[in-house]
Amino acid sequence: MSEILEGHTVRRYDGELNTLHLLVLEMGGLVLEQCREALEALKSGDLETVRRVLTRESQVDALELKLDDNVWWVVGRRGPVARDLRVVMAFAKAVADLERIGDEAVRIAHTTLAVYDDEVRRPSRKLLRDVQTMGRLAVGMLQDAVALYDTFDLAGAESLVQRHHELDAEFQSSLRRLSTFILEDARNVGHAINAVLLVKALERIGDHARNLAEYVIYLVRGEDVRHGGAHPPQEGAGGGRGSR
Amino acid sequence: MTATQTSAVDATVAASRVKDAVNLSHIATVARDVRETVGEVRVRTPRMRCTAVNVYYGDKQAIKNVSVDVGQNEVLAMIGPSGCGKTTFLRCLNRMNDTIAGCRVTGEIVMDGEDINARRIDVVPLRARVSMVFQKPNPFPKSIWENVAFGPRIHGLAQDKTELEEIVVNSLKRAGLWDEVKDRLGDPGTGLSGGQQQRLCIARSIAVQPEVILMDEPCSALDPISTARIEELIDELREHYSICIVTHSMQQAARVSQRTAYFHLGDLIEVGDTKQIFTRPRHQLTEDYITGRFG
Amino acid sequence: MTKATLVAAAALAAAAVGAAHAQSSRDYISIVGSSTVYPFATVVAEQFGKATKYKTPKIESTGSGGGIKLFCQGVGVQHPDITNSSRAIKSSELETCAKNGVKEVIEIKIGYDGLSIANSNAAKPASMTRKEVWLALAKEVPNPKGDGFVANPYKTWAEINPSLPNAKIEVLGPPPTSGTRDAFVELVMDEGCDQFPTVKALKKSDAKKHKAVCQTVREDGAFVEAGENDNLIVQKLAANPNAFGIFGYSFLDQNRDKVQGVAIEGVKPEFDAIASGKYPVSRPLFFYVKKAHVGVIPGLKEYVGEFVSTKAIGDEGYLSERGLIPMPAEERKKVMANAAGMTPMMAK
Amino acid sequence: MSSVAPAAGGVGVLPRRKFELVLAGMPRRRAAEKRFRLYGQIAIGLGLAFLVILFASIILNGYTAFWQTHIRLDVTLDAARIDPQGNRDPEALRRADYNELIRDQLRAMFPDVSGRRDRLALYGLVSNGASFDLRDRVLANPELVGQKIALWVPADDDIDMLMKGNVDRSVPESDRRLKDNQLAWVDKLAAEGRLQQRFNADFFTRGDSRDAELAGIWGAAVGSLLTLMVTLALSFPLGVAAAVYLEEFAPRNRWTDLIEVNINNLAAVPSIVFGLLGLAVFINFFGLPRSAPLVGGLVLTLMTLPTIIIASRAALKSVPPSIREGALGIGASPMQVMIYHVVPLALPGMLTGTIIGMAQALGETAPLLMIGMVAFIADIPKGIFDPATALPVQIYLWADSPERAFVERTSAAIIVLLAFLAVMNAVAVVLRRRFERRW
Repeated sequence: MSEILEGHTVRRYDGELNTLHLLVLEMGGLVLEQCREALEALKSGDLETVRRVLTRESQVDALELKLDDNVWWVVGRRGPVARDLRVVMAFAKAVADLERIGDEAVRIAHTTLAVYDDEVRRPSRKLLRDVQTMGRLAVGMLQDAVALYDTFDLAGAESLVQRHHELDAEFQSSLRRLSTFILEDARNVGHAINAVLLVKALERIGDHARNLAEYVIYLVRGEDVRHGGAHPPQEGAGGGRGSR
Repeated sequence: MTATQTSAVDATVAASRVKDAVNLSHIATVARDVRETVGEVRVRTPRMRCTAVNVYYGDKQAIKNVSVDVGQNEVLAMIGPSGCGKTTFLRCLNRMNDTIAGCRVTGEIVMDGEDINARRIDVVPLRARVSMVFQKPNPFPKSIWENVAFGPRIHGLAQDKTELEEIVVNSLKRAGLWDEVKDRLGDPGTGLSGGQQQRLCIARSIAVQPEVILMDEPCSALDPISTARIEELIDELREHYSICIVTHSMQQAARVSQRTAYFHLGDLIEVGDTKQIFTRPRHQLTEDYITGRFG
Repeated sequence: MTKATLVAAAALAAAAVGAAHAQSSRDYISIVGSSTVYPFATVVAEQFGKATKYKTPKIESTGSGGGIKLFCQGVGVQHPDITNSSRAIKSSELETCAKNGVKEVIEIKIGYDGLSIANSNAAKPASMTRKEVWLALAKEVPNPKGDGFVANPYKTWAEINPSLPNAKIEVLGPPPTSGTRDAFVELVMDEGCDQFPTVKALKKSDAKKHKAVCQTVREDGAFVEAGENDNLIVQKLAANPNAFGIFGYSFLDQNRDKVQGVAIEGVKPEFDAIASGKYPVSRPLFFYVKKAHVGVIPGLKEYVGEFVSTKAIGDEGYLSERGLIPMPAEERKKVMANAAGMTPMMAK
Repeated sequence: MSSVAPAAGGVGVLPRRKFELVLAGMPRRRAAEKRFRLYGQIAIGLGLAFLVILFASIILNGYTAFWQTHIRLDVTLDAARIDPQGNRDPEALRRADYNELIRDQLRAMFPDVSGRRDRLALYGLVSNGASFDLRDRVLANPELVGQKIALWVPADDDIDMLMKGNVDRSVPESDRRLKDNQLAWVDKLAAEGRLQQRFNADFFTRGDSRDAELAGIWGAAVGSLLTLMVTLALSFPLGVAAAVYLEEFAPRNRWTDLIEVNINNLAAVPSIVFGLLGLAVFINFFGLPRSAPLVGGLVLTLMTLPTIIIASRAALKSVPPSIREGALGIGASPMQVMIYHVVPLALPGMLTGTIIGMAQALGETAPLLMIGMVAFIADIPKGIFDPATALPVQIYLWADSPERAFVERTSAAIIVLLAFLAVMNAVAVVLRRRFERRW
């Protein structure tokens, strides 16, 4: 297990943090699997896989509840400070993001159903190609983000945050392509909307993956880099009195 | 990520912080063969300014070259494992170490431009300015009134009975004890509950109208409710006094103080804004201590 | 608290100064000396204190030797005026006196004290000689079967003399610190041992050995040191009819319902026998007056007068009630004249 | 889990078996417990028994001394004999021969007594002190001259012993101090109601006397009181001051260690040594009077000081340091800490030590011997410079007196001494309570 969590005089505390960590990793793995399978199903049109994604959603929810429960208990029991505080807070926030990612996977699965249920027209390969490209990018980010929770690799986290721009650019171009697509043929509107929903979901997944990476940075370095790292105003340097 | 990587990161961060601190503070930490203190040892409006304080018990050095400011209207918490010297240091601030045979204090502790650690300084008026509250509530085995009136009386703070009464009442009020004891000022102070006793001791300290109040683990013998009342009281007292508090409870330090100093084996390892210490400590030892990794 | 301490200290300091002042004069007579004379002197002192305007003299029982030592320390109110003694003052002591400025000392003999050996009324009256007493109590006795000395072999009185009771030898007596013991050694033991020609011969050849043989009391349990309290000896005798006890005549006199005197050389310790000198175990008692104090200490002369008056030491004087054996009338007259004239002793 | 469940702690004994082992050991443990308690009870019982025996024997021996046989005489205070001038001049009244009046009355009561010896025996029925009693009465009230008054005078100690049943009438006359004719007179007096056991007020109001019937404990009690007052006035402040200095202010170095060792050793020095010291220093060097309560008090001060210092130091040590710190922490000077807090708190302990020391001093005779307080002193001391004796010394002196009647006086004096001690201890308890309640 990670050294970052260990070494407490109270060994059980180590155990509790490790349990939290494992749960986060497990949830990360599960969510990653959901996203992968949802994309896979979208590509292959395998409704069986879609159903699997939908049924597994309850597992994600259960894991979220379990993790939150553990977080509360560790906070309540140990009153973590400093690194421990950051670890627990990062985990607690990561859980929320992971859950949202899970929701996005489900959203993708639902959209997949909508896409393939339409007996009138099969979706065009072209239309879905953009989605697949973004999917690869987003899931890749997610995979890296989840991996960060294993290694707590600060450099990896920082590069992951940068990679978000790539996904963003891809998303913007996808939207442009889709609008061109609609302009070409108004009958494509239905599928295009589905495609927009899909890329939006994938964009959200990428966002959440970036959040996950930011939490790791906070966890390791104690610095909040969200929103450009400008907020909140830094206190200290002798000027911190009177803050209460 | 491995441990070496982590600590390497910490070290880099710490180094950069130290550089900041050195730039910001008026005097750089004085370093001999001892550790440098991480963080800002100086503040803009100091009440007491300690420079290179060393304490020896016989041959044993209990405090090693500690420099730190006690700010105006600030609560400075001192934390650290047992035997780290925080109480010893606290007792330097009003020369209570004088009462211990074989104890020697060197260095400079400046208050209002005067080195109170100088031999020629009379400790009696000093202690009227820097009074002390102890770990175990130690009210005198006399009436509540006598407990509070003792200090003003020996220092001649009251011209007559009315003035004395005013001081006593005000002190009790400020210590948040007045409503509980106003009907039984003649009862023995030792008959109060632990928390009330400690507040009585605080009232006793306030009654000599000090400038700085030293508190040596004032809540360690109290239940949570009494502790909470004392903590609240400390926060209110900050308005008028500077307070130094030694505590073993990190939570308490986090709750009541604005600045926190971490002592380790006689060294002052880190001083800083309490919020920073408890979320992002800069020194590995501080972090290990407050997260419960040793001690 | 501190104030009280200071006041107390001041008071004491003042008191001490006052004491020094008080010492410059003394309005009572200070008497020290023999514990044997003590019971008589106290009676006189009390009588004197009640009948006259003077204060009752203060009497300390210090023993004859101790009394003379105190007495001879010098002239002045801090030194005693009179010392009682159950023996005559020694010339060496007089010399010490003279050296310390006590030049004129008046010797006054007050009568005799009889030393009695007694046993319980429940036992048969006994009669023994001093020789027999010595044989019973000495540590070493002449070897009955030959020459030299052997550790005392006698276990019962009958072994010494068949006419004595066939009982274990058990004698209760005073410890060596007591004047009674001195008198006993001097009047009984020394006399008894010299009746052996071999012992008497030693006196010339080996005085030290002679003294050891005559005066050392056996330590095998036959002689029991009963402490200074003579009343205790009387109680023990009453409880144990086989035991004999040694104490002053006055104790015998006061306890005749419990104990009876043993006849020595056939003479019982009776008042008349002692007064007439027939009873062999008796000694004279004295007191010594510092002439320099006469006229300085109020009442000193009157006290001496009271002591030598007929109503005190006369044949039927109140001291005879207390067990003092009076002097013959002739001798008493001389003493009274001596006292009236305050004639100091001639240096011997 | 395997079928063999490890016991708590994993020592390897089955819980069931363990419980049996414990049970098996219980009777032995209970018996040992009981035995232990029994030993304690026996020890206490023995101690109590000895105490009861001691007290019982002393009280049984002594209580009779609180009553004294008195004889009623009807004395005619013939003005012509005691006040021939008729001007009631106190000096003349003082010098009159009251003894003669009493003797006349005795002769009048037993007209058939003749012969000098018998007359003397008759006069011996009443105490020697009777005439002085009569004199004092007349001096106090000269109006009595010329009247016939009924006078209760103390009987001679032999008569007293007879009336208290301490004289065996069955022994032959020659072995008795009271002869047959005296017994007959006594019986006659008793039959006329002229003999009575009255409360012996003299015992509590008079000084020492060689006549047992006149001997009282008051002189010795006053002597003891004066001596103890001097001792208390000196040893308490000195002892407390020394203790406070040594405990609170003195630096810890070789000198103070030496002083401490010496104080502890002094506590174990035989008391007679203090007497010798007192003799050498106070009497021979400073020239203070012999036999005075002042010197006795000084000597006993020397003796009790170590006790008081040691007890006071222990009391000071037992004051929690937190009190000192509390006061120091708000700026009290070390002396203020002492005076306002530490000494008041230690006071009960100091008082206890002082009372122990005082009680010890009260019972001490040996040092008094050397400074002349073991003496016959008939007058009641009026101050700390008057010659005086002390209660234990009085007991010692009486115990050594040949007269039979002094045996009961001795026990009575012991009772008084014990009462003294009891009062002192009671005072100590009351003081301690008061101080303890105040804080």
